[in-house]
Amino acid sequence: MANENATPTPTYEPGTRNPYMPYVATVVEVVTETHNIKTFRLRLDGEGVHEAFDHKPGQTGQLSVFGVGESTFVINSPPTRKDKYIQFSCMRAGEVTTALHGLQAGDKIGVRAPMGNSFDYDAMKGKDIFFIGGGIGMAPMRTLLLYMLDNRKDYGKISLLYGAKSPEDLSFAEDREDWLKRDDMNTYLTIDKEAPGWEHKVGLIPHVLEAIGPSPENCVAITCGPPIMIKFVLQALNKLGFKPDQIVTTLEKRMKCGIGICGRCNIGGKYVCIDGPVFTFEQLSQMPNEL
Amino acid sequence: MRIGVFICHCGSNIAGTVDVAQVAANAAKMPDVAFAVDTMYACSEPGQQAIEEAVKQHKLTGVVVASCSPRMHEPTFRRAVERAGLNRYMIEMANIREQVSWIGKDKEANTRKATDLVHMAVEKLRLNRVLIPKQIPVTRKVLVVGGGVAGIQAALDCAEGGMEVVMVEREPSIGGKMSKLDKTFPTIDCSSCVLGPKMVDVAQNDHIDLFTYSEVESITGYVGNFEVTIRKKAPYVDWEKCTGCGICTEKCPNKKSFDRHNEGMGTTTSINIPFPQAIPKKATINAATCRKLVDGKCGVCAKVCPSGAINYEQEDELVTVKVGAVVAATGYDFMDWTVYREYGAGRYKDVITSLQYERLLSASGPTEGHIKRPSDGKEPKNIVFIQCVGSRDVSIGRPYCSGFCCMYTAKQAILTKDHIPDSQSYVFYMDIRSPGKAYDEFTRRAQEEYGAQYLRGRVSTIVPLGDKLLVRGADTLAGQQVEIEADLVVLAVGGEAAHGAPQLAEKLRISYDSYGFFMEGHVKLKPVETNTAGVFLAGACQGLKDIPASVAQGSAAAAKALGLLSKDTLESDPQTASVDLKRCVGCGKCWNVCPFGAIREMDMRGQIKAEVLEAVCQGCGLCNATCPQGAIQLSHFTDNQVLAEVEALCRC
Amino acid sequence: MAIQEQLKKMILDVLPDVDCVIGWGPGPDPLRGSPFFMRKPEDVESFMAGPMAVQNPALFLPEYKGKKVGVVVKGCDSRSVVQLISEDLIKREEVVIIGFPCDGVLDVAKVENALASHGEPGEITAVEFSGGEVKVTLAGNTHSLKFDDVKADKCGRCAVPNAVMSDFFAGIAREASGVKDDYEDLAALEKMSLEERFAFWENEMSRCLRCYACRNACPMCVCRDHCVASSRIPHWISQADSTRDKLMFQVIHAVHLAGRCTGCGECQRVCPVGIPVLLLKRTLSKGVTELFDYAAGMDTESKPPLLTFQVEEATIKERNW
Amino acid sequence: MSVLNESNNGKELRIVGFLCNWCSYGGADTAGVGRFTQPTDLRIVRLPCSGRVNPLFIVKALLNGADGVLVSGCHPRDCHYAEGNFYARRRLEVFKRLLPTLGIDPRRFEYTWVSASEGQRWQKVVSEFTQQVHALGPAKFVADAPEFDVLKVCAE
Amino acid sequence: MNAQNKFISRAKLADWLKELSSRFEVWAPRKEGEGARSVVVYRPFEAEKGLELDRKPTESAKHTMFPRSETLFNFRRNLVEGAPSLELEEAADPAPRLVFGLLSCDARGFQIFDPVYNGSGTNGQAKDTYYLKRRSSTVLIVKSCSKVLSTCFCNWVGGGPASTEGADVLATEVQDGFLLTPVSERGAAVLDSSLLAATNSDMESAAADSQTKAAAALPAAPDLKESQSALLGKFDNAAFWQAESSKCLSCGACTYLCPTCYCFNISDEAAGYNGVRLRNWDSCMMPLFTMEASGHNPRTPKMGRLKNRVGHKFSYYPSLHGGRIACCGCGRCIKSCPSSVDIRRIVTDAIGFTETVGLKEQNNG
Repeated sequence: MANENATPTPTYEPGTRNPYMPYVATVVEVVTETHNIKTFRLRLDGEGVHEAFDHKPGQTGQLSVFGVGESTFVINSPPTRKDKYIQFSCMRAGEVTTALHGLQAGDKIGVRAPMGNSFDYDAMKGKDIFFIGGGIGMAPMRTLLLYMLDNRKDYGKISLLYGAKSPEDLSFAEDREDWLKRDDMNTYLTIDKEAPGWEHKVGLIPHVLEAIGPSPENCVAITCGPPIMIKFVLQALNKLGFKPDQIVTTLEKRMKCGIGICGRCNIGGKYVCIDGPVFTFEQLSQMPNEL
Repeated sequence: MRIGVFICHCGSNIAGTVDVAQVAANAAKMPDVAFAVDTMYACSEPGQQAIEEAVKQHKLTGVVVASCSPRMHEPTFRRAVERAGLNRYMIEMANIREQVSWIGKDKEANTRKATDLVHMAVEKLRLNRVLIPKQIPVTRKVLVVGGGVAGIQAALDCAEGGMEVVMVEREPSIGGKMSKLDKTFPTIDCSSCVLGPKMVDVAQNDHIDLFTYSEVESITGYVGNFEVTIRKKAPYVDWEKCTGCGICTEKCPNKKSFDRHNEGMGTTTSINIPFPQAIPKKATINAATCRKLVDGKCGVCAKVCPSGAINYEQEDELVTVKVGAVVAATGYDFMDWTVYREYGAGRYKDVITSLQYERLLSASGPTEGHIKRPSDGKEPKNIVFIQCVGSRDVSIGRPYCSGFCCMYTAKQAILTKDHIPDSQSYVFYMDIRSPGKAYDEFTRRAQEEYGAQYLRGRVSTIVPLGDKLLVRGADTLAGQQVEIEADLVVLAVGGEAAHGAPQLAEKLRISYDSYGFFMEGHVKLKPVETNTAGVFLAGACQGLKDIPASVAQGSAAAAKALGLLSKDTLESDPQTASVDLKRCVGCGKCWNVCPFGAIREMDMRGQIKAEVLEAVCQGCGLCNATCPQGAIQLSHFTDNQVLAEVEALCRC
Repeated sequence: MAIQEQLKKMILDVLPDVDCVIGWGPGPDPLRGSPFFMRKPEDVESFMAGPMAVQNPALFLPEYKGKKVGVVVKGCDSRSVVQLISEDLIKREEVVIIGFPCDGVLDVAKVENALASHGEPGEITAVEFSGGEVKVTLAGNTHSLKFDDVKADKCGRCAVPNAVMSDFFAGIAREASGVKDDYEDLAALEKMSLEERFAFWENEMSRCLRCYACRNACPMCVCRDHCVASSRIPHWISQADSTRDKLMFQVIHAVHLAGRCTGCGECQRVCPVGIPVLLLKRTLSKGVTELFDYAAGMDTESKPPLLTFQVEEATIKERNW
Repeated sequence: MSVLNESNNGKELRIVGFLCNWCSYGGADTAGVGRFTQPTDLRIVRLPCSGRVNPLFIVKALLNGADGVLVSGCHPRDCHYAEGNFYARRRLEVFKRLLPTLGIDPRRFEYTWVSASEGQRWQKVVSEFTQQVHALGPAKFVADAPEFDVLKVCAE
Repeated sequence: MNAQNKFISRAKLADWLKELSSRFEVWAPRKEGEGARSVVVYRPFEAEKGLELDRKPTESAKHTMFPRSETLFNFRRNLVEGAPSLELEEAADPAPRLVFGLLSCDARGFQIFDPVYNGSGTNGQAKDTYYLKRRSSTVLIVKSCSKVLSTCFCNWVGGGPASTEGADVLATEVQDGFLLTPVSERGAAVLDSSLLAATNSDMESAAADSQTKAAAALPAAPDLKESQSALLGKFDNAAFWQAESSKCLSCGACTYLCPTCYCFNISDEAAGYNGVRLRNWDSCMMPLFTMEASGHNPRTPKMGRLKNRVGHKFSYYPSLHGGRIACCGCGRCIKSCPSSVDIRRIVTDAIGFTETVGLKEQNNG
């Protein structure tokens, strides 16, 4: 009897990279950003490994604390600034992040990266960019922001609205100082409620955004933050005239394999780990509603 | 994590039977151990300094000390790591002295066991978390339960220290047992002359709010923030109006009421003021015998009362007060001596208790200080005192020594001779226990100066013989049976916890032993604390003791309460249960079993969850063992920590 | 069947007042019934009671907390309802209980086993009950089985054929059989030596798939989505295919049910690989009965014995050291 | 196998003790202070209260290769937390009955009450329990998944 | 394929499998458990424990290729002179395997795995090396079905009782043994044994006859092409999913018995310095499957999970893999479901076909 089998049985080719083996990296520095956010600066071990590492803004990585597990985080340093380290910022929430927060400089960590898609920064060339970040949502945008600042001439007006509950909940203190000082970008900081010594805006991000009122003309809005914030930012942007394909966000899902197999980050047929994390609202509107 | 391990020699206490250097070498191979060393005396000043230095030098984030019991030195090492900049909960101890070196001589086996214990400590420490105490505001007011001498002392000391005090006494007057005593040993001071002024001080102190004829109905809350409901029993007299003039007690037609103050050595009126020095000096109606209250016929007192204070309609009143600390000073009562059928079990009128005898001796007693025996009012000549009636007697379940009977019996023998010079006292005793300043001398005086005849032995039986009592007993020193024809027999009845003490303990959520005495926090080191934070003990409620010891403990409890409430806020022990709200399903099993009511139901966005009141939680972990999904975990003793210790031993 | 019709009428009466009525309906083949959620009057038409009422509908009640639902119960199911109420896991006023006299239910596995020599049981085309017989049509041939031989084990020791508690009861309550539960089901295991029992469990549990049907079919499992089987804090067991961990889970389940298990047997019935997991729970039930004279699910006012205590325990003798 | 240790020639068995901090752990200390010699097999896990002992700790130990487990708390009525040991008593008594079904000799698990002052009693308890476990010999344990072989901690 | 068909008698089967055991780790179905509780499971072949080739296996053969639990790598942490170090060691390559007696639906199940584990999602960038190593070294001898259960529906999804898709050898029961048809090169290679006999035309025709009969016994198959869009169209229809999922217990019996469910979890286990990263089966039916660290869970109610399982098989997967349905119709999820949830019913309900396929007497309420 002939083999009616249409799909040939796949075979293992010796030398195929094992996608589950992480790079071993060394924690170079740990920066405490807020009471529950820390930034980890990592350098991949092994000769030439770190140098050979390449990623695009928006891509993610899986960090391993061996014995505890793996968790997904966005790489929040741009490829243009990776000579010393690559950087991840993690909010303490579950077991892995709690273990991460216990790490010190010198500790070993596992990294599987880069994974997923990236911001379409080439398509954004020549456009105005408006970043809207809330809390830990600043992390994915930082990569793109720094990348754009490092390639400043390629982009139009760059603005950032970054908010958190209180001044203590804002991350990236050093960056913030720099961003505020720069004259090639507009930086707006906001906190939910008045606080002593606060010299910037006060109010919820969507309200502040409406007050600033960026023009949708030739502009891309990039927004990351807690779901509730995204919901109202989206409404505000709609009001301002932004179309769904002008608004970009990143999604978070529970992930394990990171390579589109294990089956938990799918929204219908899309796997956030490989098809995301970056989506436009145009794309999201075409996916099943299961965020 | 970077762990430092310190293996203590404890001189030769540990090093003698444990190869400490080997244990340190083994420890160096354990996970996360960055530094391991053996040290001569870890708890000594240089020992502690070495730990502090190692923490800094090796950037340690946790420390294991293998030495003596953590019950001994855990606080010491916690302070040491805290000085070195670590959280005080980032230390674990391995008990390699009491549980290893001192209980076996096999050095190899001991070294293995010590290594295991260190390994368990390391594995647990790896899961320790920084714990930070919470600050809780406090009510700077103290509740003193019981108005005996211990309670009075505690109240006065607290008030002296500027604290507001609420005193609750269930009898109409404060004064307790001491107010019933005639004289006190070893100085034969007049008891009421000593106590009276203190009672007056209580009444007059602005800081003390006195509730007599009242009981604690319920207590809720926790250290610093108790809420106490007090039941003011109805005396059927408006005490605001009552002047204590005593006319009602003279006119009351029912004079057959049981006289509580006189231990039944006489009768009293249905409305009465318990004794002349009573504080407050107010009349109370005995509802069980008052004719007006029983069958509605009488009302004499209402008629004669010059201030119109009598109110037959009065009802119990509940009052709620907030306090920050509680001093339990509920004293003691006497055991039911009638179990001793051989002593007449209450059938022979002239077999009385020593407290009854005390009332006969007292000038304010029913016989105005003349010793008259109950049966016929005759002055007794031969008086037999029997000691250890309900003390040190395993056969009736009273194995303990009441502690004060030897002394008061000697006192009573002396006073008997003073009152009736031609009397002869006989004292049957087991041992004379008189450790105390001038105590032994006192018992000697009773024998040598006052001629009391001390017979070492127990009385086997008392039988009536005409109008006398034939006391048969043994004189074990002479090795013979003795028989004494006594006019009066006085039993030194042993004490037990005050009636109702266990019920109060339940309300206070403190432990009590099988005799009802309240359990102190630690037998040696926490004699006035209890295991419920903010509840302290004074006087005989904790265990029988004499007046100076009660007074001392009253002062000690006051000092503890003052210390506790000296600040506006309290630090809670962070070794409490905490709920993972993401995992809690609100099934309620935890709050149903919590012995302290420290867990309550709360609503989180429409979902029922458990919530731990950190200040109330005592850290027993019962909830943790009960919660099926392990959503409630006892910090510092989490499931994962215990499992890590088990796995360290068993992984195979 | 008269009772079935009476029940349908009761369900129709109750339906307007509740979110749904949970009972039994047809399943994928004539041998298999299915839990059945009736929301519309026309749904009630397919309702089935009797020997096909296999599943325990009490299982679903906690999901509907906050809504009012009706539930049709066998005697054993009603014990689960009672226990749920007594533990405040559901509210009495939120559940309408409809009882009926139960004559026992079918054990599908027993039927399949009894017919094993006749072919694959999936080919069954009809099942009928009459006069203590089950007539099963398989591959065109009809076979008669004694109902007693193919009814669920628990029915053989059932002392509560009628609902312990009900708002409506169809038909006349069956006289209690007077059967005393002598834990005969444990006998086979008890005959083994300790070593044999140990090997027995190792063997049985090696087959476990970790599907947790046993847990999810248990009406008394309170943790629902937060079982320790998959948590890391606390980390009682790994996710691995480890016989030790799989056995550990069964012990966890049994210990959590000690004094709470009503013995409905669903855990064992649903196991796709036939592991007799009920034995562990039955052992503990036996212990609880002996020690505290307590049976779960008989009284909404009683407290599970392990969630309470007595200062003096009459039946617990301390070991004399 | 217990950790980092060379073989102990089978002389010692693995006995895990769960002791409440207030009474029994104190009792064990008292026994130590009194130099009451005891067998060395027992390793003690200190817990606040016997009520903290989840019976599942005991199963975990027995399935993982402990040869015996001993739980000890304050005497009934003397619980530091008033009621913890009352619950423990019921739970442990019921639990003990599960062991034979699992094929584990119930004599491998005992629970008892020892107060802080009962050093001699503690010595007796430990000695007798250790003897009892030795009489039963090393326990069988359920084989773990082969994936976990790497986790077996053995002699360095 | 030029290789010849062969015949193995039942009497010699065990000997042949023993012979193969020298080259392969041989797996075959056997009976476990007692009486009514007994089940048929795939286990490493042990002659003394017997074979069970008459009853359909209770579980799928999935675990022979995709173990319930497998080591991805070991790790060893350490402190070397106070400085942390870390070594990772990949799990050893699997030994060659041969599975005898799996059903054609089981073999087709692996074909659902194949594209995914071969890196289709990442355009071949990330291939699951563990799966591929096993897949490359495993020989599958499929036993064709002679009987059809009421829960069988392989014909709905493109299969059949004697489908050779994914098989290396097809075994068809004839007379007192099995006719062995090589399907692939490596299948042909295992038929090279002196224990195997040549076939005759009786056997050949009996085999063909049995295969045809079994195929004919299957109920008519509905056209499921519309399931892709129909299920997506029902995505937000809560009432539909609530009704379909009411009786679901949210356990993993369906997914763990399923030959095509391939979800897994990755978790670390450690003791001291040593640890292991494991890949274990997981189930999208489990409540915590998609639970995020924040506590947010996109599929909190069970209907979301059942929707994902059905949706994945009949809509999402087909949309990514040329219309191929990720279900092989073995019916185990129906047969072993504690609550008799019937996936056929859900799909046909979604398409609106229920009445036409004769499932109407069932009621999901």
